[in-house]
Amino acid sequence: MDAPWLTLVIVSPLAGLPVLLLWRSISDEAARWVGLAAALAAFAVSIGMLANFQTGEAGFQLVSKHPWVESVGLTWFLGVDGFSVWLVMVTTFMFPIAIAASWKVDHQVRRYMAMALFLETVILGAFLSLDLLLFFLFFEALLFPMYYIIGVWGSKRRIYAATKFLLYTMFGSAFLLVGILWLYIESGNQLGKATFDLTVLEQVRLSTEAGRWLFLAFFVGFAVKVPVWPLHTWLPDAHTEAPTKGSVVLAAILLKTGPYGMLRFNLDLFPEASRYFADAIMVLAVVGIIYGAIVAMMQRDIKRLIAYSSVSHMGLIVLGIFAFSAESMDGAVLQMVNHGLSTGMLFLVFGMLYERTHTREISDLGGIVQITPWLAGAYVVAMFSSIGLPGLNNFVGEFLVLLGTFSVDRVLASIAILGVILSAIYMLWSYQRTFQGPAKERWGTLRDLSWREGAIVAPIVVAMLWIGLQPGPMLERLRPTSELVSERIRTVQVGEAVEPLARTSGAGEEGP
Amino acid sequence: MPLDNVVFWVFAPLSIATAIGMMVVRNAVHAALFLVVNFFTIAVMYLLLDAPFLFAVQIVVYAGAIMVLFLFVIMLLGVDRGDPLGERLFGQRTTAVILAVAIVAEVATAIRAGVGFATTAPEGFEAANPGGNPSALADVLFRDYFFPFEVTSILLIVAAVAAMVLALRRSRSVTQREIEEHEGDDLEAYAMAPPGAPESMRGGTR
Amino acid sequence: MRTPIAYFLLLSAILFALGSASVLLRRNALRIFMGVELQLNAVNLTLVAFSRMHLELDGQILAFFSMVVAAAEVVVGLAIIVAVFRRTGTADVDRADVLRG
Amino acid sequence: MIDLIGLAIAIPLVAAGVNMLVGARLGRYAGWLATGAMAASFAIALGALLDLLSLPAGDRTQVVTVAEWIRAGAATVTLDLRVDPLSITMAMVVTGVGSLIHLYAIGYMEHDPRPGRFFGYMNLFCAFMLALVLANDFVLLYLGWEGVGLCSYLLIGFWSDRPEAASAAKKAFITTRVGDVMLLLGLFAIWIHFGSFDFDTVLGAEGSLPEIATGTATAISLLMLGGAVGKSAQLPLHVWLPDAMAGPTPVSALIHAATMVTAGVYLVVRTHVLFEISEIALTVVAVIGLAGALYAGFASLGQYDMKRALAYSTMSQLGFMFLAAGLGFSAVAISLLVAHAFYKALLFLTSGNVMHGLHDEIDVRRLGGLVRDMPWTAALFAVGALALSGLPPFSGYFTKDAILELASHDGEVWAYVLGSLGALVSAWYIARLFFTAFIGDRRYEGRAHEASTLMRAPLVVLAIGALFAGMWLALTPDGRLATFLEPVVGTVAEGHAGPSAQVLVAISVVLTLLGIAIAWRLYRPAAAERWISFPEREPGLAGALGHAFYIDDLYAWIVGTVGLRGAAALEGFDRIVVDGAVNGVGRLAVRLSGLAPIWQSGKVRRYALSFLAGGVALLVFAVVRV
Repeated sequence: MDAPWLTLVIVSPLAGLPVLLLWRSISDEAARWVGLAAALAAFAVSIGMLANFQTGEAGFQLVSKHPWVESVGLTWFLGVDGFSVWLVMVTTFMFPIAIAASWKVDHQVRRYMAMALFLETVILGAFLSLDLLLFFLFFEALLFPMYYIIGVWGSKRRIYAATKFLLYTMFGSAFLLVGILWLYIESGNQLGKATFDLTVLEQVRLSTEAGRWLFLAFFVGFAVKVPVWPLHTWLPDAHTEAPTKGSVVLAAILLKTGPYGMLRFNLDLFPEASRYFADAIMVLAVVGIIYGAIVAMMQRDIKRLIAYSSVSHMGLIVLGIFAFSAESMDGAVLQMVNHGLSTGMLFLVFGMLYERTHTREISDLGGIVQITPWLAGAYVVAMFSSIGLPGLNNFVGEFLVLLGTFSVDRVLASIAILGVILSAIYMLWSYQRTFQGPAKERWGTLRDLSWREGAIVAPIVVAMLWIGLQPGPMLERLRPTSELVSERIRTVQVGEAVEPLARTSGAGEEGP
Repeated sequence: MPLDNVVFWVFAPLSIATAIGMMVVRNAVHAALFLVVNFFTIAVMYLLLDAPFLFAVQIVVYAGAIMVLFLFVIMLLGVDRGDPLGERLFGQRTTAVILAVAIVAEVATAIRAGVGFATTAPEGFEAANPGGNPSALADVLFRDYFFPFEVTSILLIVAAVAAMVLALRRSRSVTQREIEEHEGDDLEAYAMAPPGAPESMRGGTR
Repeated sequence: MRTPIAYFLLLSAILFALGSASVLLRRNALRIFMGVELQLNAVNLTLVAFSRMHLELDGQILAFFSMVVAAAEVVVGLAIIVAVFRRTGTADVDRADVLRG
Repeated sequence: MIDLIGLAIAIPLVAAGVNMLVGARLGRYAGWLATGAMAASFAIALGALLDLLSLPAGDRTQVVTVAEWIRAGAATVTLDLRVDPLSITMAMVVTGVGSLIHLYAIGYMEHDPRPGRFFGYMNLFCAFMLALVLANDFVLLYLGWEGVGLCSYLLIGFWSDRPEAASAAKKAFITTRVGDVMLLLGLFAIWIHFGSFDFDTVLGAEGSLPEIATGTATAISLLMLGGAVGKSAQLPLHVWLPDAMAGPTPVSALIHAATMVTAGVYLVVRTHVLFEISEIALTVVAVIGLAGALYAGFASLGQYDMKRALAYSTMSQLGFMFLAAGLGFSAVAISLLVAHAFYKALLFLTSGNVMHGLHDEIDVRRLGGLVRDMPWTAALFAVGALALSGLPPFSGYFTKDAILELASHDGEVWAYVLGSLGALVSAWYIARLFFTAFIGDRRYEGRAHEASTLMRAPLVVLAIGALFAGMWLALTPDGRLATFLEPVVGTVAEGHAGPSAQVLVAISVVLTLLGIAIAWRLYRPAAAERWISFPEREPGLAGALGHAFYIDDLYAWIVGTVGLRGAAALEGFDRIVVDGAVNGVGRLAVRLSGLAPIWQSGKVRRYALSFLAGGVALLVFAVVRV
């Protein structure tokens, strides 16, 4: 079917916005349903996009390109390839779940739903933009709803966390903006017409020196979002203070804009610099893996623990990207999806527990498994997915990343693999302290999962099992792109000029 | 000594004297009355400058309408008790006096260079006022400045409406409930710290 | 007419300076407002003087507009003062410093 | 039936799913469902075995294509299954012994409120274990490998309200994970070298050896051994096994005696070609096995908890299997594995009977004289004990003696001498358990009730296996099983050094009897006071034995004290230094911006002053210009 799929995907969550914004007296219940319906509509549209995605193509597909603000060269330029297609899917998949999980929010529901839908739109926009300025607009715009969600619906120290989140990520974005503008001006000097078009900017020849500086500017912008050690400290605060839905979206989707940006822009635009800095970045990534895991072990607050485990897992993703082997890149992209599912589900299930107990302190909990076995069971599934148990989703990604890294650098891979042990330690230890042991009197009356909660959790479990046992459909759509990119990067020699990228697919020329 | 010179030298010092009086007296009502006198002297200046229409308008609008409004407000708010004389802002008074003197000096310099102290106005202003000053003004106003003139009418209406909205007793920003909640509180402190403003947002700037 | 134009201009400058000083030195919002009115009048005087000097009526027209606008300004300005006074109980501008950094 | 072997995994998997999701509604039928699934699985495995036997010996490696799992870059992983003599032997053990233990567990768990969950986990375990042994691909093997670890975790911690069970579960998972990581690295190394995870590619088609340098083979083998050591609870990663006894007894019997812990042996045997290319690795296997056999044998002597003693016994027996594999007698290692599955499961389940009959009392100091209340159990335990101690004609005899005999004939005197010592200790500790628990005076209160028929029936089958499996399968180097396994594990080349076989048999029997005699001397009913008060008299020795030479305590200190303090320090570093730097920058910015309000005073007149000053300055500019 021929339709502007990508534009539809981006716009579809907004369908619910007019209702939510204009109908001020909408009842809370109706507002929830409107939010859920719009998010589900987006999911349906994204399935349409997936159905039209050509397997085996490496380049951008379903491209739509329209001039927007011509005076500054801004174009509405969207495209999807193997890297972004699954990120889009996980976004549209997790949003209805996250919205359904926040059914219990009863404070300014209308605004909450509006913010959620707006957030979905800008995140999708960031994943699909091929125009650097457009990307930057989306990339920055997602801070606002997130800031709002943490700041209004968060817990005690929400203002501190929201402010820290906003300022920290804006700090990184400042570098990114400078880099984008530099490229823009440089493209004007070289090609006669300045542009933000990624496919054109790939043709710009940069001096080695300039390429490296620009790489760093882009990298810092994305590294804060990932977050790469040691730029991670905003994450635990933001996660801890955010409402459940905020944590889920933050962990599952928002963090992925960082590694996605690296994969899409850093590797494409600055291949020489990517190689030059790869070793250093891989070391940072491995430090992040181990460091995040050890610090996670010592947390007293479950949400902080999960947040630090995110630092560890995101380190693995960065490691996979900068190992440059096709396997590790496949693994890294897969891992972005997987981390979204498993960490998202951890936050989700813990959020359900939090709704009942109103405490995040590990020491306050204990013995929950006997009172609410189904809830504990859901947590166990998410936990073992996060630990990387084969048969569940995370294993496939972790395995490929480590395999690919091992073929490039054995020492780093061998250190990084210690994260596998450490993740088991911090997860099981915290599980033991919160869920096992003698049941505490005060939790005796907790309810087990309701049908609604079960219905929220079940799709994620199914997705986890599906990816864990049959990752083929995902990998085969992803493989051509990762092979193209890894092939190109690996032929680059440090210190030598780079030939501009020749994309095999002609998809970039389609559209008006 | 021609008559207009005499008139000028009588009214110019009076104008300055009333302006100084307006500035220095403590009582607001007295200050307003000084200002009324000042406006009259300026009206006289207009007469000297062959602008009888503005002379009339000055008296009617300024000395009449505006100053009456001022006096109303002064009475309404009851701020005619007098103004504290102490200056709390460091160096404000000295700097203000220096700047005032500087303006006069600069303008004087500029006049000397641009106009010359001895230059008198050329004759033949009657030619520019066919049919008398008011009808000549009307001619220019309704021919060349018709559109701006109409726009000012809108401005006046907007101003009137705005004044009513602003002066309404219950302002929209504070609900009755909030007023009740904060009854007995220091209203000023309440205005300075709007509800919900968390401590951290204020960021230790004090 | 024998009085040099410069005298009018000088008078206007002196009145303007006095108006400014009044604005800077008084703390009562109403008194400040009076200073502003004095400044406006001083400027009007300049306009009329230049109109006479150049044998053109445009200066007078401008002064006329200025008066009209001043009338509107006074209305709104006084209303604001009244509103602020109601809310804070004072017309002292030094105490209305919520916008401090 | 070979093509249907996938069902052998699928049926327990589905049953597990049903039991876990709706087990609560099934009530006591949960157990029957699980047992039925295992029986079906057993039937399929048996059918596959018969099919395999009908094929000529050279064609007995069949690969069943199932599906592709992962394909990324140059890496491909499949879910294909491999049916060959080795894997089907393992599958028979898993499904056969598994079915019996499931049946037993119906009776054992009848009072538990959540049988659905328990049997779900048990079925899940069997599915994973079958995936492990039937895998034709190292990554699928790894899936099974981790999967059984998961089930082990869930089942050890089944009574998670008991803190020690929760701790033991966690410890088991994490300790074996250390080994798993090494195995994973081994897989990576295999992929780098062979470019494939497929058994045929890596291990070489029949008869041909894989092309690989000795150094690489050593590296890969040792990494795999790391995994095997973790799973099979060998030195130095053995500390989790005794604690794992906190789980329900059928779990101990199934997972921690008969099947999962033998996965390490299976792995070493499966990849024996790599070990053989690297002689060093083979020697390391033998040394670790022998050390473990002796260490655990002596440690078992110091235990008063029957199940813990049996756990050390398991470790000791696994040590013998490693020793056999390390000496190159893969077939013998598997033979011992099969025999051990029978008699160790029997021993665990009989001790389960004791617990069941005596409200979880398992400390031999508070048992004694059980033979009067529980004659069946005592008899069955005796059969298991005799099998373990290695007296003819019980199954243990055929296997353990085969190892010692082959070692002697190969001229491996050190292995023979120390192995014989291990055999003596084995007889000693198992006899000790029998004498202390089952005969003499009662040291418990009330009456122990004998197990129900439902629980006895599977034990009888196991006992028959323990009695006759040796004879029927002739678990010897040239017996039925060894011949069957030969296409996969190769022949055992028998040397001719040392004393003749008859002499060795005689020595072996004498040593076993000596071990039993020592046990009788020390633990006979009349000496009860003496051995019970032994720790007071010899605290040093008793402590060393009881704590298994303090290795666990050393680890606990390293992890619990050193590790935790290090982690706490790092956490402090993160909070104070890394985050402190961030907040410090923030505070600095706030402080700097605190200077700005000098201008932003909020005083309107100040603003007016600045405004006027600016106007005056502009005027100065204009005047000077003019």
